[in-house]
Amino acid sequence: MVCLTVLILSFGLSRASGNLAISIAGADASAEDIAKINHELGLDRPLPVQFVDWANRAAHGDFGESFLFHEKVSSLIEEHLPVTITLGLIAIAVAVVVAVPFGILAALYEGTYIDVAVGVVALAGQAIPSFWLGLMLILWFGVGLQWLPIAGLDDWTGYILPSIVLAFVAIPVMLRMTRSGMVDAMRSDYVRTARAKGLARISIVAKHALRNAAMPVVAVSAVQLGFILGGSVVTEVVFNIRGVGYLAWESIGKGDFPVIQAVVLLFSIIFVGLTLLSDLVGAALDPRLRGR
Amino acid sequence: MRTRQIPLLVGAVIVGVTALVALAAPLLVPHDPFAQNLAQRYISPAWMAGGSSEHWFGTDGLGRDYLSRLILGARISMLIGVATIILSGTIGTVLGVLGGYFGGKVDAFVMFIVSCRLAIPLILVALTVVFMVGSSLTVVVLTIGLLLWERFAVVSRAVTRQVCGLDYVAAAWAAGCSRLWIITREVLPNIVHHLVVIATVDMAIAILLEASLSFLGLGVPPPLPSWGLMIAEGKDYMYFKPWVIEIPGIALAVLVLGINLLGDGLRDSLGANTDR
Amino acid sequence: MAELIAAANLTKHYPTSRTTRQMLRGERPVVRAVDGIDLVIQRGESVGLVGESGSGKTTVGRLLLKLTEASGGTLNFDGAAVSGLSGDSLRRFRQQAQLVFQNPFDSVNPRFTIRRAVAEPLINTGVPRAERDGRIAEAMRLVHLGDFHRYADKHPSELSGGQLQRVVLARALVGRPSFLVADEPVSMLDVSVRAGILNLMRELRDRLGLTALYISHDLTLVRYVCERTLVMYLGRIVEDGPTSEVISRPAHPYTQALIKAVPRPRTDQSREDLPISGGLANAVSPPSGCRLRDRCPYAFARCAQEVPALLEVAPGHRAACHLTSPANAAAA
Amino acid sequence: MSATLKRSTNATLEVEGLRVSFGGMEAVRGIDLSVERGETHCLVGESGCGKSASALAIMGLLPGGARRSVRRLGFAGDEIGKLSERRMARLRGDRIGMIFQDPMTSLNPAYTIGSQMTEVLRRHRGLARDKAAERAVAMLDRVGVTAPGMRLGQFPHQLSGGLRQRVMIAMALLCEPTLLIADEPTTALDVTVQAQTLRLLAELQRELGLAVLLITHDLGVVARVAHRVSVMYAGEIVEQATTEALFAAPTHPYTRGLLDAIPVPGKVRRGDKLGSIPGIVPRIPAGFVGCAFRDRCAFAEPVCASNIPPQFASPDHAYRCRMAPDWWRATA
Repeated sequence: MVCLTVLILSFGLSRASGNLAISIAGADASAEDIAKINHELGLDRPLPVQFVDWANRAAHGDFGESFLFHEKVSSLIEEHLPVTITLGLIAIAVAVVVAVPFGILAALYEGTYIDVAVGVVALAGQAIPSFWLGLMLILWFGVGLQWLPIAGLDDWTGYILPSIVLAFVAIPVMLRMTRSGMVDAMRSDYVRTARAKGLARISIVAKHALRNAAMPVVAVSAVQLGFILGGSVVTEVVFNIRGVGYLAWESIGKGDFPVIQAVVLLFSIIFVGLTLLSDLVGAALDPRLRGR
Repeated sequence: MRTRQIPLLVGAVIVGVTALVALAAPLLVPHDPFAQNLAQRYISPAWMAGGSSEHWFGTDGLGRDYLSRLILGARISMLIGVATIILSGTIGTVLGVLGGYFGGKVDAFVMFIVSCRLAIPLILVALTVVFMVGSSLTVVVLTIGLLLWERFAVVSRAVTRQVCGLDYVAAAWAAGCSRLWIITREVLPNIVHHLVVIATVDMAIAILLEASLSFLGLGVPPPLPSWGLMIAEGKDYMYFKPWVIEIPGIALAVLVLGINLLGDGLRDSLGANTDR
Repeated sequence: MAELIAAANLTKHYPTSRTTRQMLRGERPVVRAVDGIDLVIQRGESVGLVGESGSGKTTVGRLLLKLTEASGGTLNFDGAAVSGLSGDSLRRFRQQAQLVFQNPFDSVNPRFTIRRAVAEPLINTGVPRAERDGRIAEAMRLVHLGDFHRYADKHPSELSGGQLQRVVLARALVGRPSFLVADEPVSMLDVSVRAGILNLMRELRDRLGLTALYISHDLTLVRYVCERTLVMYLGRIVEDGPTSEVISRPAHPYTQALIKAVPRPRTDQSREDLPISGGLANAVSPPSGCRLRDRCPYAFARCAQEVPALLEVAPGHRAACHLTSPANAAAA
Repeated sequence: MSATLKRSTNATLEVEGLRVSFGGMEAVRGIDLSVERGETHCLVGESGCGKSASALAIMGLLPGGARRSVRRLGFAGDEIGKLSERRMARLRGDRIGMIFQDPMTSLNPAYTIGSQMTEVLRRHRGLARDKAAERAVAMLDRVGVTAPGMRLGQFPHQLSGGLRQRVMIAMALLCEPTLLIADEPTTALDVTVQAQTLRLLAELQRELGLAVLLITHDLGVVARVAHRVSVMYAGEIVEQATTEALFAAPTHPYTRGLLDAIPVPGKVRRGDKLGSIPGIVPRIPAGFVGCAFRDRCAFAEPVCASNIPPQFASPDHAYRCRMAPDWWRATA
């Protein structure tokens, strides 16, 4: 249902301006040229017909041909997608590894300077625009220290800076969720029971509190992966990485609608899939939701 | 108690000062922010070698005074932030309150719209729209405002449901109050503190989003000095003059940090927990 | 006496969340919160409704006030069908029938001053502004918050639970209603405050001649205010009679258990076993026949097959139990 | 009231001069009490009187921000007031068990009953998983949980409230503690389930020779299970006696007020007015002197603002009030 709506939206989006042919042929093209292009692309048919035709082919993985690259859209995406996905997965892993321990630390030392420091760092992380962070990292590690490449993904070192930048999208949110989840858990009645049972502190924290605090964080990391992928446009442009985001940016700048449609649709499907995954993971982890 | 208010205070000062600067921008700018002077390109800021007190923050690639452009940029960021949250706040709150209050089919419909919105890749669609309609300040505000309401909707739906479960709403209903009356007198005043917190969160996001769009070349059109655009314009020169991206970047980060601190402080002092 | 409220076969089913399997089979399980009750309340009568959590007693209160719509059955208020009310007639009904809640802290809008909160029913029933202050002061006097001006401009957070519950009562009374539902009005309050509210309720009953339904889990509290008592179990009324009669000669095993279960502050109380065991059954799939049968020590074959009807055991005293039904009584 | 409490030197729990403060407010202001083997001592009072804070303070479970000081905290002959958190944790769950008010939130929703029960035995007794499970099953069986083997694999949300509280009780008793502290163990339960649970607690105590400190707000519960009672008001014990003595001759005006406020069948007749105490429980700042009840007391005199020493109505019955032991006989 949601997918269908998004399908219509992404179609409508690219057809809304109407002057597709002009943007392809250029502003000074003759009326004949435009009519010809319109006909070639099937753009002179009624909109619903175009939509059904497009949707039908899209369902079979056929998004037509790129105006710009004169290549099948599906093969373009196939070529660009792995890089983006790889970066996204590395980034979410980095985010979890950074956010969860520090979130726990902040919660256990709630109200102390450790908590305040972690909070301020998280807020600052949220405030730094990712493209600017990317540029600054390039300046420091790429240009200043010359440790890491400033663009491209020629070897594994190329992945470091972009994944840090992408991870920054998710770290503050996950950090705060972990912290507030842990704080709630440590104040909960069941942790009080665990203390009344005389359990060691380590098992109170690691078994009783963490499990409950972690459930929403794990579930939300799937959604955060979606945000990271969504943010890949900016990062890929900054680091000059030929991923789907970069492809989309290039296509938008040139009005290459078949590619835009396909990428928007692809992202939407990924988002919906990840949201579903998040619900499933949440349900699998929480015994109260299991078997529903 | 006092120390917990410090972030709120810092945030309020940052946002307040920025707002004042934005309002008084035409009075404050030392130079015309649009006046080009190709003879004076990339003059360093006053505190660096080669700088002069004529241009405190130096000049950009077209010889325009950087401080003046920064000040005008504050105006653009604040305008974007405020205008979009008014738009998105209205859309989101209306949807959320309706869904939360009526429940059932209305709620299912609201949740459907929200999940559709969540399935849309924000930056890509914003870029596409701006590309097609043509970039202008109004278009950017409308685009971001029309895309960024989901947090308002989700939160206002949740807190409306919570408030509606409380007995005083039932009491008003039993006292014969109309639905409109209940929503405006009983529900809204009791969820407004949550909305204020969301407004700060979304304002920060809107400002960052505008900067990203402008950075990618499909946001506020030149020669308007959006901070994101200033970074984009300075990008090619950053290896030689890092300050051309450092100055607008820091400005952006400080403003957004200020808004976040304000939001956090408000969350604590108003008792609105929206972390989950 | 004239009937103020007459309900027949009143029913409320809430849908529950379904498992995937139920969804595939197209089943729609429901919680039978109220499952066909008949109830008549005479004008000027105070009726107690007693049951444990999950018995459906709160839902009955809400149904009588049209705060939720019934899934079935009929309900008449002052001779008119409640389901048919709308517009002006509904507004008149809302003014006539009022509600007092369990948790006073939740039942006053925290943003309102006390004056504003008490005034709400007046504003909505179109009482002219000039009259309002007088009416509010009158209502506040009724609930013994006579020095009204001390409270008028305070917010709920500045009042204690007992004071707030009086404010809630004042708000319910300010529109001069004829019917009042009080849902566990004292269960959230401390003992020392509770008594004050109970005294007040009784005084109001005598003074205003209110028709009232008091909902509670504690028979003794109900006994203190009501001349007639109903006992509910899992959505059904199992006993109905004069309060003193119900307490001194409970006919239904569940009522007997309820009376024994409440601990009394005296050392000579009986500490013998309860006549029933276990906890409340599931309202989605309650036991067939008599719903108490899985907890009842006296249950026999007929209890599983046949739903016991509410039959008279003494004049004005009815119970829904096969043990006390005439057929068995004759056999025994 | 330390004078009375030097009853025996081998009490399981001996508390002297226990104080708890939150910020500038004193929640517990120097209480003395003792619980002997095989005895149930009830700490009764209204919300905010400091009874739960006292229990948590004895267990060393106060939340952060609370400060405890205690002159003597004796447990089975040892002083435990100065123990480190690590040594205290070794006692908790092993020799001192505790159960809480809300069995839903007090059990961890993410783990099975079995996991939560066996970890106690694994921690304190070093038992292997299967041995621990065996013990857990036996204990569940003992507290009357049906199908105990199956319960080990279930999650808390799959059990009813009454069963959950039985699981909590079983968990607290796994290591055969000598002292059980129960903080409002039946408040969240329905009356019929409450009666069953109280009965179970009494049985277990007799059988295991437990010392029980039971916190409750309900004088009915006190009358049903307690051997000795301490009535708390505003952080102080205002009256302490055997249950028989207290209910036969309640002497502190606050205790009398509380008892008068409860409608008891046979004692309060229809038409009688219930007693009620005016005003609300005050919050006590540090350095407060005198009787905290004096603002609400009908018998207050200027002398009540100074320190009131305890008096004895009988050797087993102490109270903290200026009034003579049998003052109330004259007024009754």
